[in-house]
Amino acid sequence: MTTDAAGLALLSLLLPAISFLLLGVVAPFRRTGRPAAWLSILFAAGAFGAAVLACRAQGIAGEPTRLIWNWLPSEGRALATIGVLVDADSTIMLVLVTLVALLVQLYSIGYLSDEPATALGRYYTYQSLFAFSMMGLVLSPNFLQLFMCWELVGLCSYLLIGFWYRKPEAARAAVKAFWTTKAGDVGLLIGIVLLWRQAGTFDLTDMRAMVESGALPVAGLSLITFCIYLGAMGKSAQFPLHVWLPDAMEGPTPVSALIHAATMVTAGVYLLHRTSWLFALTPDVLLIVAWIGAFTALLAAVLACVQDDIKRVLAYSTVSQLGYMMAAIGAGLSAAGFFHLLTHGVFKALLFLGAGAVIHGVGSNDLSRMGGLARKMPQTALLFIIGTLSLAGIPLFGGFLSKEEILGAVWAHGLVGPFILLMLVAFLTAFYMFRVVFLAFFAGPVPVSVASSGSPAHVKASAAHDSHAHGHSHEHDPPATMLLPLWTLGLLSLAVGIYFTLIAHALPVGEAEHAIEAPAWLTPSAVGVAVAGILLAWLTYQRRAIDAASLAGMFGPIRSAALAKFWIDDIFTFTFDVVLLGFSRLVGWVDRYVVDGLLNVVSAWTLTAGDRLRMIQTGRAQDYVYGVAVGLLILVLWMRWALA
Amino acid sequence: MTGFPVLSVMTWAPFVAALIVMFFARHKPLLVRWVSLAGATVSLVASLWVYWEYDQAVAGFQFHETLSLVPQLGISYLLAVDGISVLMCVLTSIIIFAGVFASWTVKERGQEFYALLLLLVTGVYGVFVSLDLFVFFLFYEIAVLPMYLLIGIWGSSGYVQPQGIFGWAFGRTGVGSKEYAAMKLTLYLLFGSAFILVGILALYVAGGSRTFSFLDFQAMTFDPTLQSWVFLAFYVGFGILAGIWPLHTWSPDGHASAPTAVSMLHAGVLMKLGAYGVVRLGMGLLPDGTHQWAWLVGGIACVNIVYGALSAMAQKDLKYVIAYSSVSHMGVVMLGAATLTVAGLNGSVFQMFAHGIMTGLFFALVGLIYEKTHSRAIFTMGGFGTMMPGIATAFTIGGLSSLGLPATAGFVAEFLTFLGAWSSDHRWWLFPGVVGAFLTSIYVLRVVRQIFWGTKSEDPHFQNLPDAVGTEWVALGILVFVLVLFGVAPWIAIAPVDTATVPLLMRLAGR
Amino acid sequence: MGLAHYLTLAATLFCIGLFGVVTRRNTIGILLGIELMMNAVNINLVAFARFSGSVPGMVFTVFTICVTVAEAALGLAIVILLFRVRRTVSADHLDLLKG
Amino acid sequence: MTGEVIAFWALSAMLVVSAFAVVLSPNLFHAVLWLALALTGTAGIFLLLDAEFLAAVQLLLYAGGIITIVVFAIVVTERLVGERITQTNRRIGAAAGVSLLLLGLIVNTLWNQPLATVKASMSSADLTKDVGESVLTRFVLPFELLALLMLVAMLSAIYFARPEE
Repeated sequence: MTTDAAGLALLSLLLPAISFLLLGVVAPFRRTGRPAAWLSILFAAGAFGAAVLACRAQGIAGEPTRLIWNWLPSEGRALATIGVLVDADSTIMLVLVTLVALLVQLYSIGYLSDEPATALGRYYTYQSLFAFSMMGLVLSPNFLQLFMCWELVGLCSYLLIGFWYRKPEAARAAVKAFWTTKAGDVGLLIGIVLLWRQAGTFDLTDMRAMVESGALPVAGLSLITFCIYLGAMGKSAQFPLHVWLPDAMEGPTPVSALIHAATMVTAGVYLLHRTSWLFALTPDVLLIVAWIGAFTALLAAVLACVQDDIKRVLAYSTVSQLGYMMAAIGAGLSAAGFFHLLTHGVFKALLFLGAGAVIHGVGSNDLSRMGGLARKMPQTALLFIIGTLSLAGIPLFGGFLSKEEILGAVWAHGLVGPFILLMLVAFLTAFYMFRVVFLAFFAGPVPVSVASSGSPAHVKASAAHDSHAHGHSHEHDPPATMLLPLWTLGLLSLAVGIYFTLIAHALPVGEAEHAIEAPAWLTPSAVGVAVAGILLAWLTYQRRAIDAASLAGMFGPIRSAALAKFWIDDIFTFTFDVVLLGFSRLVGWVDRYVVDGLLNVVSAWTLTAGDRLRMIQTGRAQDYVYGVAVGLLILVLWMRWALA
Repeated sequence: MTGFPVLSVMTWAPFVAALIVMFFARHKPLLVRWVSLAGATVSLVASLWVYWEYDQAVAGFQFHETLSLVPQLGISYLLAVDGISVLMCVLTSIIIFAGVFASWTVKERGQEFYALLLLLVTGVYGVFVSLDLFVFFLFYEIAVLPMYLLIGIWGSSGYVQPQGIFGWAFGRTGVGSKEYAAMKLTLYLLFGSAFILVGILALYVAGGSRTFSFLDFQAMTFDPTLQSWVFLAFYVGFGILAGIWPLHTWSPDGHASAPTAVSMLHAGVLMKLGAYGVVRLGMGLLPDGTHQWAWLVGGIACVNIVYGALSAMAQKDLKYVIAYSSVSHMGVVMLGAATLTVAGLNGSVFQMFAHGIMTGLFFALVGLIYEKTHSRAIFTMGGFGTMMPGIATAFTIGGLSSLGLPATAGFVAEFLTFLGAWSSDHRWWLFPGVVGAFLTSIYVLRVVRQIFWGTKSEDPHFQNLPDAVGTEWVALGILVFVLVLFGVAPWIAIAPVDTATVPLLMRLAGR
Repeated sequence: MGLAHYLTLAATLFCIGLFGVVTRRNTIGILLGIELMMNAVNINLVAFARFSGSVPGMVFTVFTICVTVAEAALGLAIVILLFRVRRTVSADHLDLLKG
Repeated sequence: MTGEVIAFWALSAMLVVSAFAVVLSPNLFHAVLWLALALTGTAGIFLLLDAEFLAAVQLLLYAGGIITIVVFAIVVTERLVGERITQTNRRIGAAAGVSLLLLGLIVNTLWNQPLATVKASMSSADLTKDVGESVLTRFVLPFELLALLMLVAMLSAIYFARPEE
């Protein structure tokens, strides 16, 4: 039974790999564009099917199974292995990954219909590679494979953000994403190396057995888990390494949906969930995780409130939700974080794809160019609102229970500070998401004097939006290839929400004994703040009962700070441009002009000494005779003395 | 034991090809290339055959060939390979095979160019397979000397603005010209080989002046004081070739001035000779010396890694970036060796291989880019990705390997080295190593972004540039394939290497 | 008259000749100095031969005299050639013996 | 006995004086004449050493041959015989010092050695005959080579000094 699950998971893993190889190596086929795309989709569908079957075979209670092969032999043993580790968590995650990957690939056919064939082929090559890497990460039985896939998804992220590589901003964002996550990966790498030294293995199963039997030395473990957390911090965009995620929106929107919302960015959360038994040994690190998570959630939520780019709002909301998940893990209930990861994966992908449909229609990311779209693209609007309600944590929708669980866990763990922060975030989340909903789909933008968007073009555009005067837009619901994924995700989101709100009332995954004794007031108050947020957004942006400008004025300093992204990007830019590049220039200069300079000085001295010595060579035979005479004299003198 | 002298065939095939090229191919450029290719192919086949037939269960030195040369002095022609040299021979074969293709377009004096190139390769093979230290040294010199002509004649010159307190010396020595680079490289390496010769002779004398055989020396135990300074002599001598700081400055100038195939061979293979020498002679013969100086080797290696990466970041010339990245990566090689752990040493040898391939790829690419754009100034380029997607892809893969991305050979090497570093007596070595990998990601991707991404350069010279064509693809394809293959399936390299490193380290531990 | 007397005489002549070779400015003058030195050598050879009673010493003197003459003839030919080419016989101007 | 002593000292004095004149005479032509005198004196010394044949060779080759050639060379190179250019260069003092020091050392060495004071008795009375025999028997090969050398020297001298085309 379980071996079946492992075999199916392996099959699921290999399908995108084959697709990648086919597309990557057979360049003429890749350049055909659409056929290549459909091939990739076909393999993704196969992977999804296999994943679902694997998940069913494994079930929730099935014994974890490993299929591993020797990868790095050393001293007659396997220093490292590769393979798949199949258990409830990994199969569920696998289903999510394959599902979103499949839907996004399908969606991209429509979204990228204008791209040239070669670019489309390239896009699907990257997509296949990403699917493979992400699944490898999910299924990895050891830290090494996990790290390898971790890096590979980072690579795919880099490549896909830079898909429109001719755009300087995209090129910038791509390397920024790579470097920032790589900085975290440095920590992860160190952590893995240290852990290997401590445990003698990379294998998760073996290591877990060691932890449970108490064989793993705890001394120094805090450093290790903190290093591992650094990796998660980079990948899952935790403060202060969150700066790359908003910029990553330069990539195509389906990419944002897949990589920067549903799957890759959650890898950090998944990693911490996967190794929660290890982190449990180091509560001090968990405390850091919780606080940073909660802080990140709040920071990102504040930032999301001032964005005018629809994708950036979603990006910050992703950061914020990742903070939520991290807080749950920090509170010791990683299952809640994982659960939120799953639901978030679904509804955030929905939101991004919905936003993609809007962008595709309007031809712009800018909220001020949208408005009243609900009439023109009703299906999109409906689905987007489902996603928004899920995100806001309204009962009957996807995010409700997972969010409750997190809040409950944090409260139960006695983390009052983070709890307050998270409640605040819940309010802000509802507010900024409904700000988007109202601005984009209903009322239209605030016509005047919002400090940041005062340009005449914007005003004109917003004033004229009713008459379809602006742009080349075709503002209607997208074609079927795009709508189908949207509906799938929307219904799934709704189904999950209804199931868990009305039927299950509990976590589907993880240890059942982790029953959270959440206080009774929690649910009403959480829903209450969310509703308050929605109300505020409605009053401000729909009814215009509250002037947006004066609302903004109330938070003057915070607002201007948020518009400057709290100067975090500036600090990074400064560190990079001035400190790092400056230092490197210094080193380069020292190498050329001091280290090498010294060598040249030695060389120059040799040349000069040669020139001086050459003076003796007058070229006149007489002088040489004189030299011979002097030499003879010295010889005779020496003989006299030596022989005396 | 006896039988077909495959190692000799592998070693001398390029030499024979060089002779044929020199004497029978005058004014026939295409024949020159085909003969060279044939020579390289014979070596490639022979080295792959050796790899295939190498018995991993038996381990140790295999494929012995013995021929007494000067019995009075104990000099003999003694060839054999172990797991490390097998891999190095394969590396050499791949690089020269690709190098022949990469120099297909050499126009000026092609005949002499190929002859010298092949002569050099014979020297490289000889070093990897010789067990007689005298012959080893002869081959070593053969490998070093043709470089002078290759750079001096076919190289390219640049300009370096004299600055700083030592600026006066720059004009005097002609910094920037290819003649300067060739002379600097040759003098530096010969300076190093003097140390090596002294070390070898010291061992010879201490061993009773009867034999130059590595195997005989291995059976002896030398006085610790002797070991100490002989190890140092080997370290400095070979280390110069391996680009150890601060004796590395020949490398950027030399590699930047050298023609494509020469850079490929030099950075790809010759620098490995240095590291190989330290491992084979230093660690293999002088256990006490190794233990005594491991801290120095590792410490300098850490400087190399970080310093090389930072220097690379500061460069504006594409070739210099690659050359400094070599300095940085050779630091990883030396670091792995200095850890004196199985993982570290495996990583070191693997990095020799990985870096050889990746830097060969890089120099081949830089050569192509230069050929098409006639420029190496990074910051004047931009947006080439549209015009040369193939080159861009290969460059990106090379860069990813360089920064240690998994599924490329660079990752396995660096990771093993890091494991070794943390297991060694000097744990802090891990951190410079990891930081170096991070810095590498910065300068490599910065270069990729500048050259291939972004808006297209307005420069009229940079319009309608062609992508790689014909033979160029062969060189790129081989190198990319090997790079990825060894990253995905590292066991094919690690398994034989392990058979050599484990006994070596056991000998070291049991001194 | 012992051997030492003859040798001393020869040494004196030799040193005078050396002085001439080093100080003369005219190339022909240098040749004259060389002739003096060769002469001193010949005296040495003959004296040694005579005082040790060996005939080969004498024979060698014959040889050296011949060689000296050949050298002188050639040297003067070179001087004449030099004069033709450079229009001078001053040794100070003949400084091509350097790298 | 006394005749030899007187002759030796007289010849020595003549040689030294004429040698000095050779190197110091400002007129090159005079110097050549002084050299002729010195070479003749040397022939006298040879006679004192019972080498009559050598004395004859000395007179014929040197005093006859060389002096003629040198005079010829001077005539060719110095259009005005006895032209007054400075004949000595700036190194005169140092050269004198070196020469004197060298002489002193040699003399000092010589007189500290146990050197023969009486001439050895020759095996036969006729030294010239002995020399002739040796040259044509034991040293015949060097002798022939010498002949060759002379020929080469002659030819090259003619070649060098040939008229310009």
